[in-house]
Amino acid sequence: MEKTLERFYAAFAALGIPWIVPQLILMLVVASLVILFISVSVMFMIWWERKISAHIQVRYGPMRVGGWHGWAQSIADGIKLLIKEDVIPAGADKLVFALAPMIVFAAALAAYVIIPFGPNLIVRDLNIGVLFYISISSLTVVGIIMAGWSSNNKYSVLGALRSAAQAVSYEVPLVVSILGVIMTVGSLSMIQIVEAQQRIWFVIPQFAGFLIYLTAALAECNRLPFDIPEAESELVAGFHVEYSGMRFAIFFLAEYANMFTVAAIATTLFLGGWHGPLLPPWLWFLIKTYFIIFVMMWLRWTLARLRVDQLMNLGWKVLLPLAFLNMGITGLVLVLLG
Amino acid sequence: MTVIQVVFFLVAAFTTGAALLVVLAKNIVHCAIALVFTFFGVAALYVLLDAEFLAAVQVLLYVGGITILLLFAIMLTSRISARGVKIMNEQVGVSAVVVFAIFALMAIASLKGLAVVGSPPPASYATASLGRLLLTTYVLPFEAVSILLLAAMVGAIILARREREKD
Amino acid sequence: MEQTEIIEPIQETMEEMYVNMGPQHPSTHGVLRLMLKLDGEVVTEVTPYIGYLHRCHEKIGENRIYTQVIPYTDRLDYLASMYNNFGYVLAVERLMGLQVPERAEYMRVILAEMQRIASHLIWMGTFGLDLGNFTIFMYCFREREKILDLFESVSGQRLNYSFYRIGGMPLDLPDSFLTDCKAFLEWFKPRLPEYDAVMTDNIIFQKRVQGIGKLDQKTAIDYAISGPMLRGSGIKWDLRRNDPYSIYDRFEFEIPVGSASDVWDRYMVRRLEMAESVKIVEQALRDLPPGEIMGKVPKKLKPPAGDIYSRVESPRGELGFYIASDGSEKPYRYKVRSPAFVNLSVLPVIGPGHLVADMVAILGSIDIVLGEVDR
Amino acid sequence: MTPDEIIHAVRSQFGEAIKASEVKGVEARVDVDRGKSYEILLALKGMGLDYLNCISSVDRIASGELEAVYNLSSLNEPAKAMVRVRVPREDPVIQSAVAIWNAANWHEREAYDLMGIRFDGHPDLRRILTSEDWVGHPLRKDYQDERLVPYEPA
Repeated sequence: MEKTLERFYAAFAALGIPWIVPQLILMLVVASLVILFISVSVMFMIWWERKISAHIQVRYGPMRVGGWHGWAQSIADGIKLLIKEDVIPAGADKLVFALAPMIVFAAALAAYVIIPFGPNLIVRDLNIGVLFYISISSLTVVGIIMAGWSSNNKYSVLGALRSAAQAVSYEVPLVVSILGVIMTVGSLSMIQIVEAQQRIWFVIPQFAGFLIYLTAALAECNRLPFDIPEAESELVAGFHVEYSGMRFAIFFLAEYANMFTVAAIATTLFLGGWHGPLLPPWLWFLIKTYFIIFVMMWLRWTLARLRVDQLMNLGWKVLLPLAFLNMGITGLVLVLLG
Repeated sequence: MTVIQVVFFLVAAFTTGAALLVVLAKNIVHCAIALVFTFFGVAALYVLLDAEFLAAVQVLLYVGGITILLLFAIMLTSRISARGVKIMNEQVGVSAVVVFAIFALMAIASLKGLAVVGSPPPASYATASLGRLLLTTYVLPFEAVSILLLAAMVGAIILARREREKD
Repeated sequence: MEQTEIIEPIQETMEEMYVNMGPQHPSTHGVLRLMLKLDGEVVTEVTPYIGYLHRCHEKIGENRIYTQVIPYTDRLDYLASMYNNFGYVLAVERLMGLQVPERAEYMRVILAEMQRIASHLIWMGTFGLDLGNFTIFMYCFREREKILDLFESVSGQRLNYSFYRIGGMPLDLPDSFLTDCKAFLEWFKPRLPEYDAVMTDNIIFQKRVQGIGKLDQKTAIDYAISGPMLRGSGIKWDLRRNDPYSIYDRFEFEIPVGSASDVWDRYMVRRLEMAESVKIVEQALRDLPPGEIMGKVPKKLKPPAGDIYSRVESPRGELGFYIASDGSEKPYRYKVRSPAFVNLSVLPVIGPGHLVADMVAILGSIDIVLGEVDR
Repeated sequence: MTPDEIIHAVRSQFGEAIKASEVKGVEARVDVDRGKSYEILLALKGMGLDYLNCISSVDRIASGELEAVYNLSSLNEPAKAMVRVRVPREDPVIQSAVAIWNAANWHEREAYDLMGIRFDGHPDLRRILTSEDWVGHPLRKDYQDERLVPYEPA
């Protein structure tokens, strides 16, 4: 890997092209790969979700497009969304309206920088690792508020405000819940966190943290039972009620991309990342991640939606104290064990 | 010009442009959104300075917290967001003088290479060493600031509660 | 001075916002418009605007002969068409003093109670949708489909049956009906605990519906609330028992009532009523006598001059028909007292003070069908 | 109370205002004068008929009158009552019963909307089923609408 890169740079240097050109090319290639991965993975997840929900609800789900169990349904839907008319509501703030899905998607995309798919399969092992994800995911909220406000629709403003309140409240228990892991490892770096789990996955010593993280993560992703920002029976669809076609597709893409990120981080922090016998590391990582995604889907199709005040109570009065308790106990144990 | 310099100028231009938009935009929501970009640009500058932790905290607190609160406040008072905001008022002259004075001070300071902060920065900004410093060498100021923030928070809650009781 | 007026002083209280819920909204179960006055997310005032489906059903009725009205009654509460037929033919029979053969009475009760189960199933499913539980919807529709299959085998229709006739029933039950219906009931009974597992016992669902939309007994009577809503408020009042019509006095069944008068109680009343309906159908199937299905009815129906108010317990409450006859072939005046119309009128009382999300649950618990509200 | 007792009580209390009375099964039927309709309904409620089932409106065009029919019952006993009030078509005003039962609210709005009976003292007498700008009262026998095609049986 290293050698190929060096040869790649050397080839350009020999031609007298400045060093920045191969680097830019490399960046573009990596970014394209990530986008490609996101698109394929999201399409698969959407199809999967439809199949899972269908089987939970004693139906079949998509069965036609593409032949085998409608595997191409998401592709067909994606194409349909892309060729739809681009509608911007008359009273909307056009610039902000157009910018909002881009910001949401950019935040979702940026989070992939730190996901360790395998020992060498990481875009950049940042020093600040997990913290990077936490900070970049707060950008999503800005995008959602922009979308809600610029649509010039009361339902979308309500949805955006709910979403912001929810994301801000649940970020706190989310961060505190993973502190236990970080304290144990003594590093924020994703690679180091995974390597520290060679012998035992953190889900065992940090089970409480894992549960709190999963709950808060569901809320971060705006999924049932925490899909209050989108609650279709109350707010019709929340912040993206005015979006259609391509722009809607981007929101949708970002939503599922976020879901993957959240699950991937859970895998890294609690489920031992790429560790596992026999199969190649990247496969192990994907299996664990998709398992968590499956759990999230399972919950979605089984539970009812919380009310907005219950959601806040759960976040501040239950999850946060529990997370702090978990952190305190972890610290105590670490000190006692030396 | 090195790559870093190119990137620096791009980021600086972006940040300054966004900052100008904050004060010049007619619509207050646009101002707030521009503020998000300004903070983000500043975070990028931190990254260029190898202060990754600071950058992450900048985004987390300023983008994810403070501007969201700002936007919240703006949206809950719908009458502001609907109408345009006058950018200039009679204090233009005074503020211009003050702003120029501050700018001159900072420009001179940075041109002369004066270290504004007393000691030279530590070699590594790695998060671990930063944390260690905060809890050893700088523990007193750190705790003092924490208590200050706590007091401010308690005060804010009490003020908000009292107003509600009046209703 | 002009320059300081950048922003007008903001009022101390937060501004109130008006939000139109509907006429196109997924939770209004049709084209109902609710004008919500919101303080933040708390509803301070609810004003229902109805009539989007108004077709002057009663005027149509006045221009049809008595038999021809039956198909129109199907379209009132289109989720319980059998019951609308039942209520209407019963009113005309009472006005004319007609006798209905035994077998027809049993058939009526069987179909009507099956219809009640189907209607409550739809309600349960859509109520789940309102609260974000999608799976229960599919479960309920699976069972309802089977009931519709049975109805189709009887009447040839799946939704608007027009199957009751003044004085009896038009067709006898098909040969397979008895076994099919029994098989369905056997299959359906274990499904009820399944709903409990998905909905009733779910702690999130319970927290969502308990303690909201309280309707005390005094208000309920003042607003003439009927059906499961009234029973949810703890009043043991069921026309099948308290003002028996047809042959309901021959069956044994419980009348479930609530105690906390909230949305949860209304939910539980309907959930338990399904089991009671199963009991009634089982008894009726057991006792179903052979014989005639159509009574002695004159060729031309001309009720004597006079008027009558006749009521039945439809799945939604007291379904009343006021018919004034002038001795001709057509009703002189024909008025429907639809339960959903009356029950909806209490929404401005029980709605305010709740969050928007609770509004959805409260509206769902009223169980409106706009075809009946708007007529 | 049995229907006979109800009729007896109402007759002794209001006398002249009761134009006609009849007993049908458990139902007491009284035709009352419109000037006293409110008081009679209030008295009936006092007798335990506290549940207002329905208010129907009938166009008695032959005698040039409109009729409002109140159906009352009780949740404690089988007794029922039907109160009929006739008003001239030129001046179709009845005292509103909303002060007695809130249930009367929407029924009266409906009667006003479709039949044109005005209820004096109603807190919010607006059209309810037809649109706000509708002209006329569709359930009246002489209502004309060019869009309304008369039905002719074959």
